Amino acid sequence: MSKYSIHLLVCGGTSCHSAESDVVVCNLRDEIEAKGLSDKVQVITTGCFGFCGKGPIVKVMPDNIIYVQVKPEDAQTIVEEHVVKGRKVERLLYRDPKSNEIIGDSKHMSVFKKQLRIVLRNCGVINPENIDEYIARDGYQALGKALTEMKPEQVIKVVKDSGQRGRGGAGFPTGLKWEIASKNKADQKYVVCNADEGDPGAFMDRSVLEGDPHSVLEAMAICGYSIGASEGLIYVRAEYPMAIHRLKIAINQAHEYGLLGKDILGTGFNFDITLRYGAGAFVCGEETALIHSMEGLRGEPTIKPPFPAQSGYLGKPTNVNNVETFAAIPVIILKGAEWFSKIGTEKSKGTKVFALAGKINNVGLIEVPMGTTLREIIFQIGGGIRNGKKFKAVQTGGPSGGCLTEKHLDMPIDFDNLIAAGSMMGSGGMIVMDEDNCMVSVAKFFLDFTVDESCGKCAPCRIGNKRLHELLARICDGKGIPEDLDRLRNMSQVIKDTSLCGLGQSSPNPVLSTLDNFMNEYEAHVKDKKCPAGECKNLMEYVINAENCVGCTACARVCPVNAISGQRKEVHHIDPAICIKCGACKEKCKFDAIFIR
Amino acid sequence: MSTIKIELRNEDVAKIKEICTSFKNDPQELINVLHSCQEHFGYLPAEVQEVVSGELGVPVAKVYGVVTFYSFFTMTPKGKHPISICLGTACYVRGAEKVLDEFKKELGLNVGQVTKDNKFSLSSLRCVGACGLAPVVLVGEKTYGRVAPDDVRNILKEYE
Amino acid sequence: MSQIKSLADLKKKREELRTGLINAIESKNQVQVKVAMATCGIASGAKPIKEFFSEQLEKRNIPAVVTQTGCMGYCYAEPTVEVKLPDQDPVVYGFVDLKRADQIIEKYIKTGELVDGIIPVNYLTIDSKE
Amino acid sequence: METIKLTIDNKEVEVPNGTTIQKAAKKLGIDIPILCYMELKDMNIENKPGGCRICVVEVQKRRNLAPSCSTNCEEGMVVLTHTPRVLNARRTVMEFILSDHPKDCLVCAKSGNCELQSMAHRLGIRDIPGQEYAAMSTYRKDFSPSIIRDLDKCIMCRRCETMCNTVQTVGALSAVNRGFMAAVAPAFEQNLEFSTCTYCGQCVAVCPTGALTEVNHVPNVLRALADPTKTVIVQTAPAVRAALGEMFGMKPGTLVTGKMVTALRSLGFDYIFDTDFAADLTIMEEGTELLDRLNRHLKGDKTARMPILTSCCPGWVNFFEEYFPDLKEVPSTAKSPQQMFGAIAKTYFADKIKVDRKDLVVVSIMPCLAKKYECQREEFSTEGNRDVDFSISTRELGEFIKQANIDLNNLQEGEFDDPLGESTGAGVIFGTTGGVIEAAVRTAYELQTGKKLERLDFTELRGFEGVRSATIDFNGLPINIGIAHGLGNARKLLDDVRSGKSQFHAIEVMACPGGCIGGGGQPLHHGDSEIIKARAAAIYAEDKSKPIRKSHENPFIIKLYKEFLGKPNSEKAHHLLHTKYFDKKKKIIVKQ
Repeated sequence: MSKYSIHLLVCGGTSCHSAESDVVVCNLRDEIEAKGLSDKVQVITTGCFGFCGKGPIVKVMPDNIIYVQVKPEDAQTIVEEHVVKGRKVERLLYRDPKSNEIIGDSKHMSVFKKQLRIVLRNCGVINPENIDEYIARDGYQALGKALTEMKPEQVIKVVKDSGQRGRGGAGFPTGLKWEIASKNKADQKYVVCNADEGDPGAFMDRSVLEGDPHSVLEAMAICGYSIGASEGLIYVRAEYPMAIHRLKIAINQAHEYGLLGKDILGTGFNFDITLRYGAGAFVCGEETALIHSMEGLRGEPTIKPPFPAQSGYLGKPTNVNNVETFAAIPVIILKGAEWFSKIGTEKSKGTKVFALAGKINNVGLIEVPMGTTLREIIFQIGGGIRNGKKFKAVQTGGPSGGCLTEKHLDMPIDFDNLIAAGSMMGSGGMIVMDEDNCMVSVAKFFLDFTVDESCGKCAPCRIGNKRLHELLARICDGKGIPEDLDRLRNMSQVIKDTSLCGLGQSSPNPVLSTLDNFMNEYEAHVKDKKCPAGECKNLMEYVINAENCVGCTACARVCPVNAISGQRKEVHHIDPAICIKCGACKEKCKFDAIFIR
Repeated sequence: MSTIKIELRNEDVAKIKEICTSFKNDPQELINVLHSCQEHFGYLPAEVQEVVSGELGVPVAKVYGVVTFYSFFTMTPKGKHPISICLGTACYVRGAEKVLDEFKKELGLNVGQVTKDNKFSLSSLRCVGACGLAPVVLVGEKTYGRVAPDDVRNILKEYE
Repeated sequence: MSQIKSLADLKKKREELRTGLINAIESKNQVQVKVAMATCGIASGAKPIKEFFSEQLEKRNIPAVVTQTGCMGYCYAEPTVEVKLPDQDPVVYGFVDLKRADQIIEKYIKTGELVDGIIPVNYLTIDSKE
Repeated sequence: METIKLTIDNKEVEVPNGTTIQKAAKKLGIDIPILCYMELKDMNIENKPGGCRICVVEVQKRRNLAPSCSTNCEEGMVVLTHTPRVLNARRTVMEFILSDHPKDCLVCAKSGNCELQSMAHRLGIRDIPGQEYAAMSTYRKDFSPSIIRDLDKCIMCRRCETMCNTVQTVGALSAVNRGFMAAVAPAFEQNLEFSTCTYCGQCVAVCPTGALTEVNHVPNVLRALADPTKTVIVQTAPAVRAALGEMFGMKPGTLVTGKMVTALRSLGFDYIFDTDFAADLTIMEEGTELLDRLNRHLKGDKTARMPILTSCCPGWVNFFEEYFPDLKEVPSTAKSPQQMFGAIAKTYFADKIKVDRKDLVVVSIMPCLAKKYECQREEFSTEGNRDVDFSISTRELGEFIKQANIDLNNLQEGEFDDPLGESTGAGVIFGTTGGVIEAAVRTAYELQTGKKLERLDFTELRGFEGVRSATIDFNGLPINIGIAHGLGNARKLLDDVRSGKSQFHAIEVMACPGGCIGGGGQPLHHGDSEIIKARAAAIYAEDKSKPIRKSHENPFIIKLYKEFLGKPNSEKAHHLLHTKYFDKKKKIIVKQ
């Protein structure tokens, strides 16, 4: 069909682009034209290959050969050798870092396959509004298998053996949770899906609900069968109308097929699912708060024990799992515990979905096996830092997590390693920050969130976080004193130690982890009254460099507060007492004479 | 505290009762009922809460306690074009605060306020899940992605 | 829709759907276009893209099935569209605006010629053998 | 019962399963400080939000500190209550709480009686770091007829919310807002006046700080006393004498009737009377009404509604007017003793001493905050002149006495004045739950059967269980009696009345747990139900010591009917001593 017999795919991802991949493209095209091959060979720029450390990347199709670190001057060689003569250019081929073997065929390059999609197996593949597409891809087979071939305790055993831990944050073993709920006797039990994904910058659960709602419904029914519950509830954020819409369609379709409702697949098992909407309260991600919210009350957490598995929704045994946890269940049932437990690390099995965002090139939704390193995620899958800036930190676990740094990049990610590093898995938000982000401001931002979202029930969270935020704001304003840093730490530790629920117990993590990892930035704020990242307005000073200033008066004319003085053709001066740091002068100056100190 | 006095018309009361009935007047469904009421009225004035309280048998203080707990519920009407600036982390690190400041300046509003002509209201929200587009601004149903402070004036112009 | 009454029924249904779906597309030599339409996709303008494909493919007499799907994970490149030509591996295009959508139809779908904006697939699936 | 062994501060202790660390520690003599937690033992009242986090302790193998008030003991637990980590946490949390609390302790109504203040003192807080720039959560103040709310002082202990909702089922208060601005308030943060509040005052009774206090009417009383044109008379409710002593360091349950009379005389009241007298009068009216309805009922008169409900308690009256307006014909029409007293004082007594009612000021001393509202009800005044001008609480009286430099401990016992100061033991027991109905039985029995009662102590009607019932044999006629204290308990009985299931002939309701002795105007019990029980014991002791213990034998009551009222339930009695009730179900009112 195509008139071209050879395609040269050149990575146009941001990182490759900054390594002159655009010049590579031009040179390749010139070369092809020169050789008179324009009607046979086509050069295409693509999105990121996720191999930014080795960019620019050129892939030759249909040979499936990948060249790495291609320089503009290599274009000629590639065309002459490979395109014309059909010979691989050995020196540009990728070598396996372990065996040093040359790997030509990109299909065998594990580096391209950092991701493994279990939870996201159907996302972006099937039409979420059509149950048939789900069934065609083994949908509801796991439920069928559980109901007809397994006893409830066998289902629980498979989940236990798989080693899966809850993806909502704390990482409690899923199978154990089910077992506890199954052992508590009651006339009615409930299965609850926590879809109140509240971490700012996290959208894993939304994507699953929007892309593969049936996987969650199927898993809830399996859970219901194993613990002895006939009712399921999904607590979903009202801010997710699309997810709600698709869930409603999915529930209806499952009902029409008899995959929900009475006597499912002729086994006598009944299971129904209803939706409950959240209404914008982050704390409702905490399971006791979530249950109160579902009961029509303020979403305030209560002290555990009793755990929901003992006394949850309406006082009945209730099993609460989050979306991602559920979505993997059908695969675990179908493929077996052994298959699943082979993936991941010793104590954290399977894969984890992350929402990659912030100052990173490939913002997106990714799923990697547990044990993948931050470096692989950020610099390969994520395509590195935007605009070629320097990586500074990555925040995992949302407002409850911590900021990890350069030194954590090669740490395999799993539940325990993250906690040991002062952060947590959380639901899987991953926000990348670069050198322009002031870490004190970042900590302040997260506290701002916590202060907003604290339910107000317990004193340390209600008042303590407010005080933390105030102190951080003072430090950012340049009003901090060195003793404040000790106070910050003490307050943080006490809030962590005394708060009622997970929100307060983890809210100081951003402060503690930045104190641990970026003490120098804090000290710069309180001692030198400087913000190294240049983000804190009150700590910036606009200064005129006498060597560059020609006295053109442009800056003085644009200054809205007349802070700049100086005669024409003489060096100007900015009065820091008047300056409001609007930056207008710096923008106006044609001689690069104004800088920020 | 700011309460706006409105007169409920008979059909309004009937509508609230209908909503409550559709949830079987079950107090457990209070939040779902409030969602439906807010969808219908645009906000939840005191009078609506009073009727809901009566129908569900939940003390009105408790209804108000719930309304003020959840940020999704509001007791003040929104403007014709409600503007929401996402302040989720992804948007924040990409400069959403500066965008918000620009809106505040252009409209002369603080978060939670409505312009005198009821045209615009300003609010912030936490993550709409469109982090790939950060910073994100919503005007009504429409999403604006990768908004810079300089874009603010143009966005507002669309609604003039 | 009729109820599925047993696991055997469910398995039968799966097989019917698999062959049915594949046959429907293959036999008519149809092009399959999937538009990622999760919230971020829609926010980036996926809806008009989907409409464009539906309308234009029909208008240009190209037998095709245009469907929506969930998030493909490439948020930075929204709107994203996956195009599968008969007998070929699917190709994902990112940053699809109306202009690129037109190119995709005119070049890739009509002639098989690749278009800028391809997103290399970078993950394994549960069925991958490693 | 299953028991559990654990060690606290290296001491071993064995406790029943389900015991909290706090209580187990108490067994060992370890007094872990508690702030938000409150329990009224044997009254089924517990407030346990686990919110203040002052009571945290270290439990080995736990990551975080555990709140001892709400963490149950577990086998083999190792608890430490005063490690440096615990002490630092407790102090820091206290500093947090204080940083969001006004510092006007010197002039706060709760000063000296404030649990937060005591806690700050106990923890040795000397400084609140960063308070100079700490933002405070501030709210609008609310002055209702009975209660002042100053939410700036709210520490979110949730005790008032528990009392108002779980115990009283009034639902006027709820936690509102979120986070730093969270507080407990009525709907729309309106004034209590526009809420379903019954002014029972239980929120005030349990508030650990100055967030909820009573409206102070002492200045009005002082002004009246200073006015030479006014004759000022005072009536004291039965529960006051059993609690006032606590404010002067006396043991709970010390009766101070005589000293109180002397103190009131020193304060300058012209006549010192007793609400107990009016209680006897109430029994005459209410008892007669009961018998009338009962006998009509027994004859098959369908218009005679059973049961009859007592109506002495203004909080209770407010409650059924709000929640059970459809039953407003069921309670006795008899006014409360306070209002009967006022009505008689401003007619019969005013005539007797030849003072115009406008120049006669009636002050009541009440254990109650709802009485402040009750005396302001329109139906209880004549041409704008109230029957009872001012009602002050036991607490206010205590403060008043102190301000007048009177040392209650060293006063001589005084006697009430005649004619409205003479009372029987039946009048005294009005102050405790079960007392009104016991007093009514003593009289009704004799009036109905014409026989003399052998035994006056109806112990089957006494006690602290929330809902009690007993059948009294009226010489072969079994009379079923129900008793409820606490409005939540009352609601249960009322629901039965509404649905027609109730088998009672008479029901006594008192709004406050324990009855008036546990009233919202009493000296604060700080969560110790033993105090309330001691007051009850004192009341029964006073009853026992009275020479006359049946209302209808009170010679001044007999005289009053002879000279003035005629017969119980006569037309004149109806006019002066009975009232009617209103449908006060809240309509949709929103005031700016």
